[in-house]
This record gives sequence, structure tokens and C-alpha cells, in this order.
Amino acid sequence: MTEEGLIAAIARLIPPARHVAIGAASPIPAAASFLAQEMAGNLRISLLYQREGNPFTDGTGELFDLAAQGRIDLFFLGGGEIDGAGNINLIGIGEWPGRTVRFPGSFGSAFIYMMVPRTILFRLEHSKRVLVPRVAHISAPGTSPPGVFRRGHADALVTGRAIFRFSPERARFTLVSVHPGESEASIRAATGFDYDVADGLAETPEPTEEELALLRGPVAASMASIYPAFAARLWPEAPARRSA
Amino acid sequence: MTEEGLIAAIARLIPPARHVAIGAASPIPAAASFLAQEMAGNLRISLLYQREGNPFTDGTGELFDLAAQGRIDLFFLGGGEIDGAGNINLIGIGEWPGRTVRFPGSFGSAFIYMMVPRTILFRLEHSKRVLVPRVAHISAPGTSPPGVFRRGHADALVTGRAIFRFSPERARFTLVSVHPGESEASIRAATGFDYDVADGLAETPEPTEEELALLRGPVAASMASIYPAFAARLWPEAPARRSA
Amino acid sequence: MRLVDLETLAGMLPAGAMLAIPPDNSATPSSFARALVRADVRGLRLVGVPVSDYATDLLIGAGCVAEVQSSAVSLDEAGPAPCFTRAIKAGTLRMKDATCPAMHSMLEAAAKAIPFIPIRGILGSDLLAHRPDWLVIDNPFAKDDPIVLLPALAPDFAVFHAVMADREGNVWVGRHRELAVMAHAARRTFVTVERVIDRDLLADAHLAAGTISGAYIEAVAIAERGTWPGGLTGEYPDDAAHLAEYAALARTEEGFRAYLARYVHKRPAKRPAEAAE
Amino acid sequence: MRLVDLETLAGMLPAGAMLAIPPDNSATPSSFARALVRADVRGLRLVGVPVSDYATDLLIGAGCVAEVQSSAVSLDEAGPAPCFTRAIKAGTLRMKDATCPAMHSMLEAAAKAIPFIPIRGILGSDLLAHRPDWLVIDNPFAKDDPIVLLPALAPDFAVFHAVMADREGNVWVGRHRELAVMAHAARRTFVTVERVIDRDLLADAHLAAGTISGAYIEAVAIAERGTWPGGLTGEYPDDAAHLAEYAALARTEEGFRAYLARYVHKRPAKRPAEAAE
Repeated sequence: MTEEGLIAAIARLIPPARHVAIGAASPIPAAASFLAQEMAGNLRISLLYQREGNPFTDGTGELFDLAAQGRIDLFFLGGGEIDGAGNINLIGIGEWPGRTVRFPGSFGSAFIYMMVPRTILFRLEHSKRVLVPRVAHISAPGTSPPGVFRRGHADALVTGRAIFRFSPERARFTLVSVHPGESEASIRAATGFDYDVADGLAETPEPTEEELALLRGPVAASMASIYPAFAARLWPEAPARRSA
Repeated sequence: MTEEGLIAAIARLIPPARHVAIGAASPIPAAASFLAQEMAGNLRISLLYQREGNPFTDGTGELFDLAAQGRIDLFFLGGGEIDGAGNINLIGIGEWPGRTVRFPGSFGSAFIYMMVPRTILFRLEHSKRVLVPRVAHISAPGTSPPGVFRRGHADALVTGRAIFRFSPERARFTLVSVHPGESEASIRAATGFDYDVADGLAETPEPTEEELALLRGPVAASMASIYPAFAARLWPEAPARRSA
Repeated sequence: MRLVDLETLAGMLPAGAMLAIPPDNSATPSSFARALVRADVRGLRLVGVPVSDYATDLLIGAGCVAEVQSSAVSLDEAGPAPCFTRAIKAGTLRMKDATCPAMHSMLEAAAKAIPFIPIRGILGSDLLAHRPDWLVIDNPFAKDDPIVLLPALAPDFAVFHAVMADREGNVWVGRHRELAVMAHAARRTFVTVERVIDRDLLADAHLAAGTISGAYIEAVAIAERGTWPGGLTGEYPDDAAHLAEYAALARTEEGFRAYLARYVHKRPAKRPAEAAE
Repeated sequence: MRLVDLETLAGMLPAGAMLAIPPDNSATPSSFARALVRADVRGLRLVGVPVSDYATDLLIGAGCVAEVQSSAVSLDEAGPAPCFTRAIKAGTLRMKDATCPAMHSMLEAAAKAIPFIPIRGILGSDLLAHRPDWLVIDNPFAKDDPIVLLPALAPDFAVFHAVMADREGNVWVGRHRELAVMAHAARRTFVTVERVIDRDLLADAHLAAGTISGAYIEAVAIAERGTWPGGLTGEYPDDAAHLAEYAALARTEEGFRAYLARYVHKRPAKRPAEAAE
């Protein structure tokens, strides 16, 4: 699936969120959020660690306070490993703290995964290396026992090949959509964890004309000021940046 | 004693403090601090709740964080009542919260009295009404039991009539100096709590020529921008305000 | 963000609300307080950030207040707060006495959405016995180290006055970070401003540093000289004469009624200070 | 406040010090880090506020670092931090993994001088098992509500880069309030700046809101383009090409040595970016 298709697929998952926040180095989630904003109108986007378009005036900690207050509806997280129970591992593999493979670290995941009502897990690579039966180390748990303060869980897992939905009650993913060129079998073969398959398993739709027009117009312009390299690669013809 | 004399007497108590902070509505302690700064040079003065000369850029809570960090050496506190054990009452008299007499409230006293190494208690009125055997309610305790985190205590009590020093070990004041026109007996008669008298009981010296010159020059100028009414009353001939 | 007029803003505050307001040395919403008196909003639970002044005293005198939680209520140089003092003596006001850093810390805890926060000091103060919501525990990180825990304080509303807002509801508060803490802590925040500007406050690096994001601001109303008789840093000084007049009049019930009639219910044309009110 | 040159400032940092530095998206002191490498300061315990980047990786590669406490170490768009990753795999670096809001909260607790602070979340993360200094208690204000308590983290030193300082040592950091928290939390704070200005930052209401008082600042050095290859908001952009070059070279020990020789020990005249270094 094209990156534009992926962006459009993620954008469709964002409503009814009214305030989405995005961490560092997340161009596809950022573009998806700008697209959702163009489609839905009333969506506030808070970009962490960006010089432009940064609404935080109380330092880089403000995002986490906002999340703790329940003022952020949706966040994006990735993972060096993601398992079938929704656990994510940003630490590494092998003896702690990652003597075999070391990932960068947990960032805000151990906190924000439990504070926001909905998280979209996003990882472009869809392989048995990434989507594992059980993560080597848990940066942030997919579910929590009763009594532990938690506002939400993974809502969906989006990869370069498919889209899953997550059930916190069952701590289990359901495959709901495969991207063009993939099949139920190809996803099963590439996925290290067990999961259910939705009755109406769909193919992820290609972007509509309207979505493409918005992506190549206002979304490209917004992205150019925030992720210039990414925007220049996807939309070399896009108009100059608009002020964020 | 004149107000200038009182200011000079307090200024002499301030060294060796390097950072003094002053709360709201405290013109005499503020003037004393400016005088001490002129005399000693290297003294940082932090004025709370003042539009001019306010170094706090993290809100009105920053002073308390500074005090908690141990970065303030000396603070001034008053009291609706002050007792012989150094307890101060800013709440009121009679049934809580002051059904007979109500003072404004405790301000930061319950915290800052315990956080700063030295506190100068200052109350112009020296009477049995203010200096009582036992305060009706304790806003901030004069001493604390072992094990309670506390950096310091009252260093001195300055009134319009005399100066006492405080011993935290004995939880008791010692009269060290009476202002001109007062005597050991007149102070005893006006004080509601019991206290010791220093062997070398002195008369509080009048301000020196140098102190008077500084008061009427740079101190008056600094005060004019912060306590204009006070400065205009004391030093009607003073030069225009200098920028704080 | 909604831009409304002052009377509308006052009308959006429900009876019984817990309302945090800063004192004059920060950015007290005096015009808003007078509008609340006119709207006859009752049963307010006022929170001083961290102390309280004219606006609180006025609301108490007008019968709008059921409870005050604050570190002090006074008119500063103009002396004690007369209506507050009268109400305490009469026993008609529920007073939750606190100390300044505790007020800040309780709001900071709410802004971080943590349920409690420790604070040094206070042990040995009679405040503790009268604050059953303040606990003393043994510091779990040390031996024999008692310490006070304060609960988070999340007011229903925060209201303050500021120099300016922009069209997105971003509000410039300068170095008054306690106003940002209030806005972060409160469930909803209303702001009165001297003026609304057309440029984006967050787009200017110098202004952005002193700006609260419109994400926290629910409604804004223009109230020129909105802290009067308090001053506003960089805009206008305190009106010490008026505060003294208030202090003198409010010393009696009759005087206070006269004050209300003269300065709150009737808005004299000759006072350009509050043309917008 | 002392105004010193960059090499002197680096020499003022003792071996073994706990040093808090922000990442590039804030105001990473890259020139200072290179000066530390030149000064061969050893045994540093680095604290990421709340994450770590080029400066940390460089110091690790140069053998200056005994311990890192951070939420993540990476070169962002330029990929993983090569020296950090190598040191973790080799077991030569003590790593105290954390999560961003915990780093902020531990520093905020130190800034308030409270011994601990609660934080939501984290329960169920393996971070907890590897942080014996993080406790889980039952929230004393509720029933059956486990919550994590973090200890205060007061670094020996905080060092960051900023646009400007004035002659009193006041430093303008704009909206980067986390730098104020660092300075409040640390025992001593050093700052590198693009320039020192003659006017008083606290005297200008707009600038004051983004200024840290010189009361917290021990020493300042001028380091032009001091975050390079990181950018500085409003001054210059990231040098993505250089970061990519660093990432490529640092992938091997030999490459890293070449990088040090080319960009750290030898300061090429043709790089006007760092004339002051």
C-alpha cells in the first residue's frame, strides 16, 4: 500500500477524537492527523518536540500533564516489539536493558498508554520479528488488572500490511482489514502472535479523490514545515509551507 | 525610635545572609534589606508580590520552591500574636477560625518558617495584646520536635520598642536591646510572655550618618518604586525612583 | 474558545461552583466579580491562588460565597478584608485555612492529575488539625521522617484577568505562571482581557513563552481595566484611593450596600475605567 | 554569575558529576559536550530531560559516561544512537531506563524540594522491576488504588544552551520551561548561549516571561551555534546532513574516532558554525 493510502487509512480511525497528540519522529501519524483535521474540522493536534506547530508553553512535560488530565483523546505509539496482548517493548531484547538488541527506550509509553482513552499502535514493519507472541520486555502493558488506574488501551494496530482492532477485555487483536496486495493468509504468515479474524474481513480502501486532494494540498503544506524531508519525498510538487 | 532607626536596626541583623526574601506589605523589612544591600554589597533581595523588582518568572509559587531548596537565607514574618516560644498566630483569636478576632490568615508562614535558616520576626506593635504567653492558634510553630524536617527558627524578634534574640534549644527569647526611650522595666511591662535579659542589655543604636545617607539616597529611591506611599511619607525629598 | 460579553460570562458560572481566582498582585478578575454580584450567583466556593483580596471580599459581602479556601484574605495596604472578617465572626462563612505553598501545590497536583503531593513544613501548625483532608504519613523513602500529603485541588472553574487574548483563545499572562497552573488544574477556565488581538500569540517566540494555550480556555470576555481597583502590570497601577474607599465603606453593612449601589449595580458613566463593564 | 569561555566552563565540571542535559528539541548543549570530550571529563552520570540524543551519544562514545538515566537515547530521524547501543550491548554503561513524564516529575520534585512525587501509569511496565528506587504504595486518599512514587532527582549540574543571557546571568529560554525546572532542580547550573546582551531580561515584560533568573545560574559561556548539529528555535535549523554523517561514522569505533578527530578535537576553521568553540 502507498504511504498516502496508509495515511488515509489511519486518518479514518481518528474520529471521534477531538484532541490528538503525536510524539517525536512520527510523520505518518502526523500526516494522518492533519488529514483527519481537514476531513472532520474540529480536531486539535498537539505535536510534541516540534519547533513549529508546538502549542506547549509549559515545557516538554506539558503533554504528559494534559494526557494525565484526560484532555487528550488519542495518541500514537510504536514498538520495537508488539505482542498479541497489546504489550509494547521499546527497551530491547535479551538480558535487561537489551544486551542482544537495544531499542531507544520507552519514551512516554509506560505512562501515556494508560492515560489516554485511545491509542493507535503504528509500526510500518509487519513481521514476526516485530509482532511477537510475547515481548521480551514490557515498556507499557497492553492491559492492566482491575483497580489499576487506566483510561484506555490500544484501539487499533496499523502496520504496512494490515489493520487490527484490539479488545482489552480479551487482551487480543482481531484482523479487520488487509492492505491491497495482502491476504488473510499472507498476514497470518507474517504475524508472530495469534489473533482473531473479523467476519467481514475487508481490504483497506485506497484513498479517495477527496483524501488525495487534501493530502497533496493542505496536508502536504502543513507537513512541509514540520517534517520537511518526509514531505519533500512524498509531495515534491506541494505548495510552500503554510504557517503552523 | 524613628522608623529610620528601626530600619537601620533590622538591617544590622541581616548579615551574613546572601539571599533575603520579603513577603507582601512589608515596607520596613524591605527598606532594611535595601540598606543591608547597600552596606554589604553582595545581597540578593527577592520581593514577593511586587510588580517592580520581582525576580520570579515561574509564578508566585517560585519563592516557596526557592525556600524549600534552601536557596533563601532569611525571611521576615509577622504575627497577629507572637508568643514566648516563638509560635506565631495569623489566624485569629477565639473559636477557630477566629470567631472573636480574625487575622488575615497564615500566608506562607506554616511553611517558610520551617524552610529558611533564619527568620526575623517583625511587629511594630509591642504590647501584651500581641506578645502573648501562648498564641490562641498556631499558624507556624516556633520549634519542632526532633525528626521533623526544619532548617531554622526565629533569629530575632524586632518590635517598635526592643530587640529579642531567640534560642530554639530553649524555645525562649532573650531581650538584647531596647530602643531609645525604653528601659528593661518598660519592656517587661509591655510584654505578655516571659523572657530572659541579656547580660549586656544595650540600647538600640540610632542610625549612623552613613546609614542615614544611604536610607535617604539609594534606599529611598528603591523604595519609591515599590512602596510609593511609604517612601513618600518617610522621604518626601528623595530623588525619583531608580529602575529596580 | 467563545468570545462573549462580561455579563454573559458571569451568567455561565453556575451557583455552587468552586471558583479559583488569583489576588490583585497576580491578575484578579474584579470586573468579573462585580458581574457575578449583578448576576446574583450564589453558593460559590472560592479558592485563593494562593491568597484572596478585594474580589473575594466583595463577593462575600454580596452574599455570593458559601466557602473560602485560601491562605489569607486581606486588602493588603488597605487593611483587613471587612466583609470576610464580619462573616467569619458571624460564622456564616465556611473557611478552609491553608498556607500559600500548599495552595500552589494542591493546584499543581491537579494540573498534573496526580491524586496527592507531599509538602514540607506545616507539621506543628494548627492548620493541620482543621484540615482533615491533609494527611501526615511517614516518608516511604526515609526513616522517621513525617511529612504532610495534600490532596489535588481541581476547581470547577478558574477565572482570571489578563492583558490580551488572541482569536484562538490563547491568553498572554507573562510571568504569572500561577495562572497557567490554575488553568491546567481547573475543569474549565474563563478569562477576562483588556483586549483581543488579531495576531497569533503562539507564533511569536517572545510572547509564546508567556502564553497559555487556548486548549485550556473555554471563554473570553473583554473587560477593560478588568482588575480595577487592582492594577495590571504594564497597563495601569493600583487605585489605592478606591481600595481605601472600599475598605472604609465596607466596614459596615450599610456602607457596603452603598458601595454596591454606587460601584457595582450602577456603573457610573464618568468612570471610563470600566466602560466595557 | 561568572562569564567564562567554553573550555573553562567544561573544566569546571568535576569527574563523576551527575549532569542533566536536555535533548536537541529543547536546547542540547552540544558545544559543551564536545568541550567535555576535549577536557576528558570521566565518569559522568548523564540525565536525559526527558530523553537523550547526539550529545549523550558522543560523550558515551568518548568514554566520558558511567551511567545514563533517560527515557530514550536516539538520534531521532538519524536513527539509533550508535555509541549508546554499542555500550549497552557491551555492558559497559549503567542504564537507568525511565519514562518521559517520570523524568519530568522527578526533576519537578527536586525543584520543589519534596522528597517524592506520585505518578499515574507505569504499573505493569518492566521499568518498575529495574527501578528499585521507584516505590508502589496504596494511595492514602483512596481505597485499593496502587500508585507509583518517584524520588526527587536533584542533579549535581544542569547544563543547557540558550539564545541569550544578560549581564546578571538571567537566561532567556522562551517556552522551554523544562530548562527552568532543570535549573531549579540542579545544585548548580551552567549555560552556554549564542550571545550576551546588555539589557536586563527581567525588565522587559515580554522577555521576562521566558527568562530564568540569574539566581539559579552559576556560570555562562558564549558558544555560537552551541546546539549544532541540533537547531535552535528561531536561530538556525537542525543540520540533518551532519547528524546523518555522525550516525554513519559512529556506527564503528574507528568511524567514531575519525569523527572525534575531525569535529571535536580539531576545530576546522571552515566551520563558521562554531567559531567560538
